[in-house]
Formats: sequence, structure tokens, C-alpha cells
Amino acid sequence: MRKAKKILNDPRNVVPEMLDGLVATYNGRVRKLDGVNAMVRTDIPAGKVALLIGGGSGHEPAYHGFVGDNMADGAALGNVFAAPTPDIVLEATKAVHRGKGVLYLYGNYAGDILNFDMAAEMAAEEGIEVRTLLIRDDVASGPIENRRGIGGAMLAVKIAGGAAATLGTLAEVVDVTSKALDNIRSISVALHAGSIPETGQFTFELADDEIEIGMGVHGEPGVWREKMVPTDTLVDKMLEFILQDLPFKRGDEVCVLVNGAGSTTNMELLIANRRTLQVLAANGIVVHECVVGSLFTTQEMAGFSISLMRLDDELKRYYDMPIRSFGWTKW
Amino acid sequence: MRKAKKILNDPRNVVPEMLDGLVATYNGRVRKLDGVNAMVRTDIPAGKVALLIGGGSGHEPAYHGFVGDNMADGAALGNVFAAPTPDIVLEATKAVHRGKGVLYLYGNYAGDILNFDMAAEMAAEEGIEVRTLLIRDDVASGPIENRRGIGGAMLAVKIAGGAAATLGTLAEVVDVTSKALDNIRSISVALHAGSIPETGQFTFELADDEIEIGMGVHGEPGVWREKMVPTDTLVDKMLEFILQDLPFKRGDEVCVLVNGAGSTTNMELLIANRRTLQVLAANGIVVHECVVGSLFTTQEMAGFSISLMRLDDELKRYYDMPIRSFGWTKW
Amino acid sequence: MLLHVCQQMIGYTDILTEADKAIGDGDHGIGMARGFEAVSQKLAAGSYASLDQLLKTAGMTLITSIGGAAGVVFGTWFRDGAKNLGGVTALDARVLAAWLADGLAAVKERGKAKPGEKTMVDALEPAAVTSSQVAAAPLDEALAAVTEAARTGMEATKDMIASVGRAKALGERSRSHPDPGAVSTYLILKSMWEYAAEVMAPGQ
Amino acid sequence: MLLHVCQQMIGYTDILTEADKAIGDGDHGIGMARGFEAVSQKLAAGSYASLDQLLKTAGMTLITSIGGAAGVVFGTWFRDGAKNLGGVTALDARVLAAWLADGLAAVKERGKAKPGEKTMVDALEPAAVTSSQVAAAPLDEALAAVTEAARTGMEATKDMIASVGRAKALGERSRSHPDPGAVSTYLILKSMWEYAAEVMAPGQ
Ligand SMILES: Nc1ncnc2c1ncn2[C@@H]1O[C@H](COP(=O)(O)OP(=O)(O)O)[C@@H](O)[C@H]1O
Ligand SMILES: Nc1ncnc2c1ncn2[C@@H]1O[C@H](COP(=O)(O)OP(=O)(O)O)[C@@H](O)[C@H]1O
Ligand SMILES: [Mg+2]
Ligand SMILES: [Mg+2]
Ligand SMILES: [Mg+2]
Ligand SMILES: [Mg+2]
Repeated sequence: MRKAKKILNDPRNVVPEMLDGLVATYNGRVRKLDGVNAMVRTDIPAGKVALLIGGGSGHEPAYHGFVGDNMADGAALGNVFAAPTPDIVLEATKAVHRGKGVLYLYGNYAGDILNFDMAAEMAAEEGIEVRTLLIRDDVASGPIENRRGIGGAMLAVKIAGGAAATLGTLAEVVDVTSKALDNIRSISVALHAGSIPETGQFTFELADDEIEIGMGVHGEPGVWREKMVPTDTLVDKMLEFILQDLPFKRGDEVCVLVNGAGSTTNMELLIANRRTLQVLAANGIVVHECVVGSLFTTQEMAGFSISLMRLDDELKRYYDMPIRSFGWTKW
Repeated sequence: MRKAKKILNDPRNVVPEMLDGLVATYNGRVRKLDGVNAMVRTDIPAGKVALLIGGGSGHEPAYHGFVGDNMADGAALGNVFAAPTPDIVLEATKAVHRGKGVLYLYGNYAGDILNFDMAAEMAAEEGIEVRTLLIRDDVASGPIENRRGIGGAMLAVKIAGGAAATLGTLAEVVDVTSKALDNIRSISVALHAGSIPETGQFTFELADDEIEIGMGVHGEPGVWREKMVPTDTLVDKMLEFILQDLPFKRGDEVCVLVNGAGSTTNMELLIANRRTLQVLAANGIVVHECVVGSLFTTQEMAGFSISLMRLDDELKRYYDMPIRSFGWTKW
Repeated sequence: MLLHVCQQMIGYTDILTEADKAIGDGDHGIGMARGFEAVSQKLAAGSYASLDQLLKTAGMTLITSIGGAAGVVFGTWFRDGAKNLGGVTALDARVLAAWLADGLAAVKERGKAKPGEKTMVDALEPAAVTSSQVAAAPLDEALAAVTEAARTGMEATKDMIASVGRAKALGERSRSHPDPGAVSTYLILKSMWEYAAEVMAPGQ
Repeated sequence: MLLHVCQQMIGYTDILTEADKAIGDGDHGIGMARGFEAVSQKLAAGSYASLDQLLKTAGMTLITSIGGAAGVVFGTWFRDGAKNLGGVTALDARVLAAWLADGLAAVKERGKAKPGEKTMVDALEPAAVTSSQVAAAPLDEALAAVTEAARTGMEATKDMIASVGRAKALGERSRSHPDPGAVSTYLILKSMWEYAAEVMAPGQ
């Protein structure tokens, strides 16, 4: 079976090696914690509510690439596609805590929940208040409690980061972030799988002429498989799911994220963005800003997701804040 | 023969459709010119020296994704891998000109030279002063006059953009940009080819276990082909070429760009960045800043390039300027 | 004995990778290998006065080295299963029964998975039940019965639809494949039995 | 006649793609197709009083529609080749010779390519030379000779090493493959000859 072709050193060391390379791009604004795969900002102000994100590696720049100014204060990294262990999360929690409590924000996956919860219990024993919010933006994965976190997660992190940099209490940050999460919807399409460095194997198989709408970032099944279709036909279908789910209504204001899965070209993403904006305009939905890029990837997986976040004045204020991180910089 | 798997509409319309999607990400700060595949800033100040970049499409975000604040004032887009025609370049030239002349900055490819030169002649007839600088950063492509423009091009555009935003005359901008070009060196490695949307065919073949150092973005041959090697071994070899070429000396200060060809993962790039910094440190070369990302791609090509730009105080001043563009934002 | 389990589980990497590829994300094999590799290093590093210390250390090591869902789940079994083992120094069928019973309870408490939801619980629960019934038997006989119970439970997961964990997402598609964690549970017990039968028993 | 050339060249897309894939970046075929498609649309749009107007329009259209190196090169041949054709209305061997001679000169002036550097010049030059020798012959005979000269020149590029243009980079690797632009040059002239022989001649 075809194996992935990659340039790596020992595949068992990809996470710490990648982390070194990532921290270096921050010019001292972020540091790696000794002994564990976690990174935190070096300039977290005293008395700041802390935002900790994390999950399995292999989705770069998500999540760890979103640590930075007005973004997350720290990230806990697991191995590729595996949740970080409780000790990593705990160390990161202690490192970002500034006396005002810590918000855990991550995708709704069993492994992540088991590990972050165990860490939260340990943190509580050390007197650190932790609140947890799960990202569940993928409309293709059933009832809300089952929904997975995909590309829209980056919009949630941006709002949470802005709120955590601005508001004085954990409870307020939780409220704003919850509102953002309630207003984010995403849907994805997959063309081919990404691979796990340690096994060199792809996480799923898809025929050369097939795509799957709603497929998860690890190959979790979507809504349906079909033959290749043109961008416009595909985007129209994808948006149908999103628009009716919230539902988004005429006059709503949104920001848009068209996110690449890894090896999908900017050209394809930009053409998908063009159609997305046409459809939103036709539905009388006002676009505040659109972002196009590969922010939440799955190694060399091909495909993309479309995310919408409905904005009100409060969310817009946090969305408009400048940010500086490896994965997303805005001013 | 294996064909590329992509989501597109009519492949003959990829450039204008992509351009629509790209312009939309600028929130009004950039507009498309009517009738030709060119885009220009909407807020070019009167009396500003203009910077025009361009080339074939398919390398997104290069070149057109680097139009923006303190970057290029406009870009002329050709079809995929084909230089823009003289009329496109001329229209873009007229649209960016503010009475102080226009600098053409693009990669050293026969097609681009033929078309930009013809446009420069037409512009001269209309009384617009044009100066041309070719990007030739690829050390693997022989004597300087033959060298191709690859990833390091983005560093040149950054300096030129800063200079054009700051300096009063075209001659001064040319001087600063020339200095940058003289101090940039790059080398690439290819793992597999990108494809042309209109033919669906890959531009070259490389065995599953082979890589080619120095291979050009369109499959132009490099220095040598070999079996897969670990990141550290590969980066050491690549840097050997660059370091001895300028040569870079102990105590030199540089900025670093590790650039992905398209489908190479951030994980691989970050691990390559880690090794790059280790080697530079071992050689006593000071790193001012390192940038890691897929800024100059060739569709879904796999591989990466390493670029170094030697800095002096003047170049550092322009490098440090904040920029805002689709492909690269910094503050 | 635990060292033997570690070696065996590392050897099963590919089998577990395949199992997780079929209904999950394909990382279960390397995760378990990573975990038991770490445990064997811990064992090599220090000596342990009592069995519960050994199991607690092993459990905590699994939790901090595997990651994903399996780390917490299997680590909790090993660690919390030992919480009532006082200072026992030797493993016998009674100790085994207590370890499995308390481990199962802790895993269910932590993971909220019920039997029939296609998780390792579907292998661990029958193993614990059987173990309590053969608590008076010699260790190797007890482990033989417990291993068989785990195998049967593991086989039964083939007909289940995952409703918990990463594989949950696969719903119908997960049918006819065994649950990777259930496979691991069976293989861990099988390795213990092998050791008891081939290495310990002869010596007794 | 030009319309026939357009149809033919569009039909040759795959041949030219393959030729450019071998030693270039593989876009020559779609580029020429795009260019001659645009020319045929221009022709359909308006009628032209004189031949030089027709050729200048076609040349400018190639320049503004093909892109890459070929756009400027082939467009320059068509457009600048016609600069001394005054207001001639019909194509004969003498006009053909002037068009090829002036076109060749303009292409060399613009592209700085010398014969032997593996470009379309290596097909266009022998065609121009031959054309001046048969300037008194009937058009179809002249085109037969000119086409044969272009074919020979094109064949000769197989033994050359590219030192100009995109293919230059391939150096040694470009050997044994013909130059795609030279192939196009031969095919353009061949299409003109076909038309002269099959459509015009009978009519005369
Ligand atoms: N809530 C849970 N309770 C018990 N076991 C679980 C639970 N969630 C997952 N598991 C077990 O973990 C196994 C998956 O482990 P692994 O693949 O290593 O982690 P991940 O699912 O995060 O990739 C499943 O096969 C299942 O047996
Ligand atoms: N300087 C030049 N003078 C004459 N012909 C040239 C020159 N450069 C390129 N060509 C011709 O152009 C052809 C390549 O055309 P094409 O592939 O369409 O453009 P590109 O090389 O930009 O991809 C070459 O085969 C060669 O015949
Ligand atoms: Mg996993
Ligand atoms: Mg080309
Ligand atoms: Mg798994
Ligand atoms: Mg070409």
C-alpha cells in the first residue's frame, strides 16, 4: 500500500523537534516548557485570565500555532492525532496561570476530554480554577453533543484570546467564548487522507474520483460520498448544511473561514471562497471579513472546510483585535 | 498516468476566479482591474514610487498574494506557470503609477522577461519610467545570470515594498532592492511535482524513494538526485550550498525563510527550520528572524526551500516594517 | 511478569494499528507500544517493594506516555485497580480479581462507557466477572479462564456499533471490526497468562 | 487559410503539451491553443481589408492571449513579419518570403536567441531562407518547400542543448527531444501548406 513520502528525522521525535522549530519563529515571545511538549507565552501579564488550548499534533498550525498576542497563552501538545497526556496539560496550566483561572478550549474528542479532565482535577487540587469549553463546530457529525471540532475552532480561539486579553474574570471570558461557540458552524470535504509519520500510513482510503462531504479530520465518516464535482456545486451543497443548521438569516453578519486540510492549493481555496461569498450575498448575509488559508490541517490531507461565525457587536469587537501568532497574524 | 485530484470549476477560468477570491480577502484594500488579470492597492498614495510584481499563476500566495501595505502596489498575473502578457503588465503599470516611476520586480524566467520588457517599452511610450530588477536567488541554477527566482523572492519583495513605501525616488528604491537581491540566497529540494489544472498532469516524475536537491519550481533540474534522507542530513547539505555561495561568514546577521512547495506539511518545515537554526548557530551566523510557511508554492508540489538574506542596518530597517498582505502579514 | 507483558504489547503494534485504522485513527498500536516501552524502562530503573506500588507506577506511566483515550483508560485500569491491594507482594488469583474489579470500576467511572458501547470495557468486564469466580484457583488456571473471557468479550465487540470514543464517529461503519482497546485488553491478559503458565508455574 | 491554421494548432494541443513536458513546463500546448482560439474569434468578429492588417491583428492577439515566452515570440513573428507588407491583399510566395524574413529578424531582435540554441528560431530561420529561394514559385509549391525546411530544422533541435528560455535550465536533459516552439513553427507552416494545396490550389 502506498506510503507517505516525507522528509523527517526519527518519526518518534517529530513533536519535540517540531516544537523547537515552532518556538523559534516567535523570536522569544513564546517558550517551550522543560520536559513536556507544551509551549507558553513569555509575556503573560500578571492578573490575566489564561487561555490554554491543545490537542493532538499533526494539525499544524492548529492548535499550538495559535499561541500568541491576543490569542492563546499556551498550548499542550499530544503525539500525532493523540490527545496530550494529563501531566503535559497540568504543567502548561501551571505555567499560564496568573491567579485568575484558566480556560481550557479544545475540540470535542474522547481522548482530549479524558486527558484534559484528569488534568483539570489535578489543577483543582493545586488550587487553580479551570473551566472547560468544547469546540463542536462540525455540523456533519450529528447532534450537538457529538459534534467534532474542525476549522471553525480557529475562530473560537481568536474570540477567546481577545476576551481573555480584555476581560477581568474567567466567568466573563467563558461567557463570551460560549457565545462565539454557539455561533460558529463548519462543514468539510475530503479528497484524500493525511498520514501518521510513525506508521507512514494514510488514515483512510478514498477512490481517485470520490470525495466525502463532512468527513472528519481523522477520517471520521461524513454525510455522503460522491463523485468529483465542480467547486461551485460543492460549495453550494456545503453551505446548505451550514446555513440551515444555525440557521443563518438574511441580514446576519458573519466572518468566513475557508480552511485547507493540508495539500489543497490556495488556488482551490480562493475559488471556493469566491463561491462562498456569492452564495452568502445571494442569501442576504453580510460578510464582515473572510479568511482563506490552511489553519487547521491534517498532515498532507486534501480537502477543505468552510466555517461561518455569526457576529454581534461584542463578538465583532474581539474578532477585530490584532493578533500575532505562527498560524494567524492580523492587524 | 496518475492525474491530479482537485476541486475546481472550468480549469480555463482558474485565474480570474482565483483572483476574485483573493481580492475579497483584502476587505477593499485591493481591487481587480477590469478586463485583465491584475490587482492593485486601492490606497496608493500620490507621489509614491510604485512596486509592481507578477508572473505565472499557480504559485499562490506568490506573487499576487504579496500585494498590500508596505508590500507591492500591484501584481500582473499570467496563466498557470505562464508569464503575464504585456497588455496585463501595462494596465497594471498605469494603475499603480503615481508619477514617480514603477519598479518591476520578478523572477528570472525567459517568458517573464520577454513580456515585462515589451510592457516596459509600451509604458515608456506613455511617459512612465520603468526600472526592472530580476530575482535570481536559486544557487542551484548555475552562474548568476542563469539563476531562477524561488522562495527568496518573498524576502526581496518585502524589502522592495518597505523601500518603495519610504523612499522618494525610483533610483533609491532600486538601490535598496538591488542590495537585498545581492544578499539573498536560496536552495530547494523536491519530493514530488505539482500539476497544471488545465491538463491535470504533473510537471515532472520523481521515484517514490527519490528527492532532487536544487530542482526548480517547474521541474527544472537541480544539483543532484538521491534517495530519501533524514531532515538533518538534507538541511546540512542544502545549507552547505548557500553558505559557501555568498559566502556567509561568522558574525553575519541574516533572516531565514523556510518555504514549503505546497503539500509539504508545516511539521516537516518546522523540523527543517530547527535544523537550519542549529547549523547557522554552529557557523556563528546570527539569526534576526526566521519565517516558516508556504509562501511560494507550485500547486501541490512537495518539497521546500531554505532562503537566507544577509542584513545590514538599512535592510533590517525595511525588513522590520509591518506588512499586511494575503501571503504574509507581520507587525 | 509485567516486563513480559510490555515486550508482548510492543510486539503487537501492527495488529493494533490495523485494528484502529479499521474503526479509528490508526494510532492505537504506536500509542500502546510507546506506553509499554515507557513502563519497561520505569521497571528497569527502580525496584518495587509491593505489587500495588508497581501497578500504580505502571498505570501512571501509561497515563503520561500513551496519550489519546487509551492512555487514561488503560492507565486508570492499572493504577486505580491497585488501590485496594494494600502492600501485597505477590500476584495470585485473589489479587488478580481485586485488581480487575477495581480497575473496571475506575475505568467506567472515568470514561462513562457502558458495556455494549464497543470499548475495552466490553473485554475488561467479562474478565473481571470471571476472575471473581476463579479467585481460589491457581494463578495460571485463573488467568487462562480470565483471558478466554476477555477474548470472548473482544470478539463480541465486532457486532457492536461504537458509541463512545474516536470510533463512535464511525457508527455503522465500525460494525464487524473488533474494538482496538478490547483487543489490547485481551492481549494484555493473554500475555500475563503465558507468563504465569510458561515461566512461573513450572517454577512452583 | 489562417482559420485553418487556428483549427489545426488547437488540434495539436496534446502533441505540444507532451513536447513541452519533456523539456519545459508543459504549458506550451494549452498556450498555443489559447492563442489560436483567440485569433479565430478575432477573425470571426471582423473582416480585414489587407493581409498585413490581418497578420498584425493575429500577432497582437497571440501576444495578448498566449503568455509565457511563446506569446511574445510567435506574436512577434506574425505581427512584425507583416510590417513591410504594405496593403497587399493576397498571399503569394513573395509575400510569404517577406513575412518570414521580417518575422525572423524581429523574433531574433526581441528574444536574442541565436540559431543552435534550441528555440523556434531553428525552425523559422531555415524556413525563411528557403522561402526567399522559392519566392517565384506558386504558393503551394513554395509552402511545400518551406514546410520541409522547417521540419528539418525542427528535427535538428533534437541534437541541441537548450540555452535559452525555460528549457534552458534542462541543459543536457533537453537533448534528444525537439524544441516545442520549433514543433509549433513547423506545424503552423504545415497547416498553411495543407490549406494552399488542398483548398486554394484546386480552386485556382
Ligand atoms: N470513554 C471510554 N471508555 C473506555 N474506553 C475507551 C473510551 N474511549 C476510548 N476508549 C478505548 O480507547 C480505544 C482507542 O484508543 P486510541 O486509539 O489509542 O485513542 P484515540 O481514540 O484517542 O485515538 C478504543 O478502542 C476504546 O477501547
Ligand atoms: N528567447 C527566445 N527566442 C525565441 N524563442 C523562444 C525564446 N524563449 C522561448 N522560446 C520559445 O518558446 C517555447 C516555449 O514556449 P512556452 O512553453 O509556451 O513558454 P514558457 O517557456 O514560458 O513555458 C520554446 O520551445 C522556444 O521555442
Ligand atoms: Mg488518536
Ligand atoms: Mg510556462
Ligand atoms: Mg486511535
Ligand atoms: Mg512551457
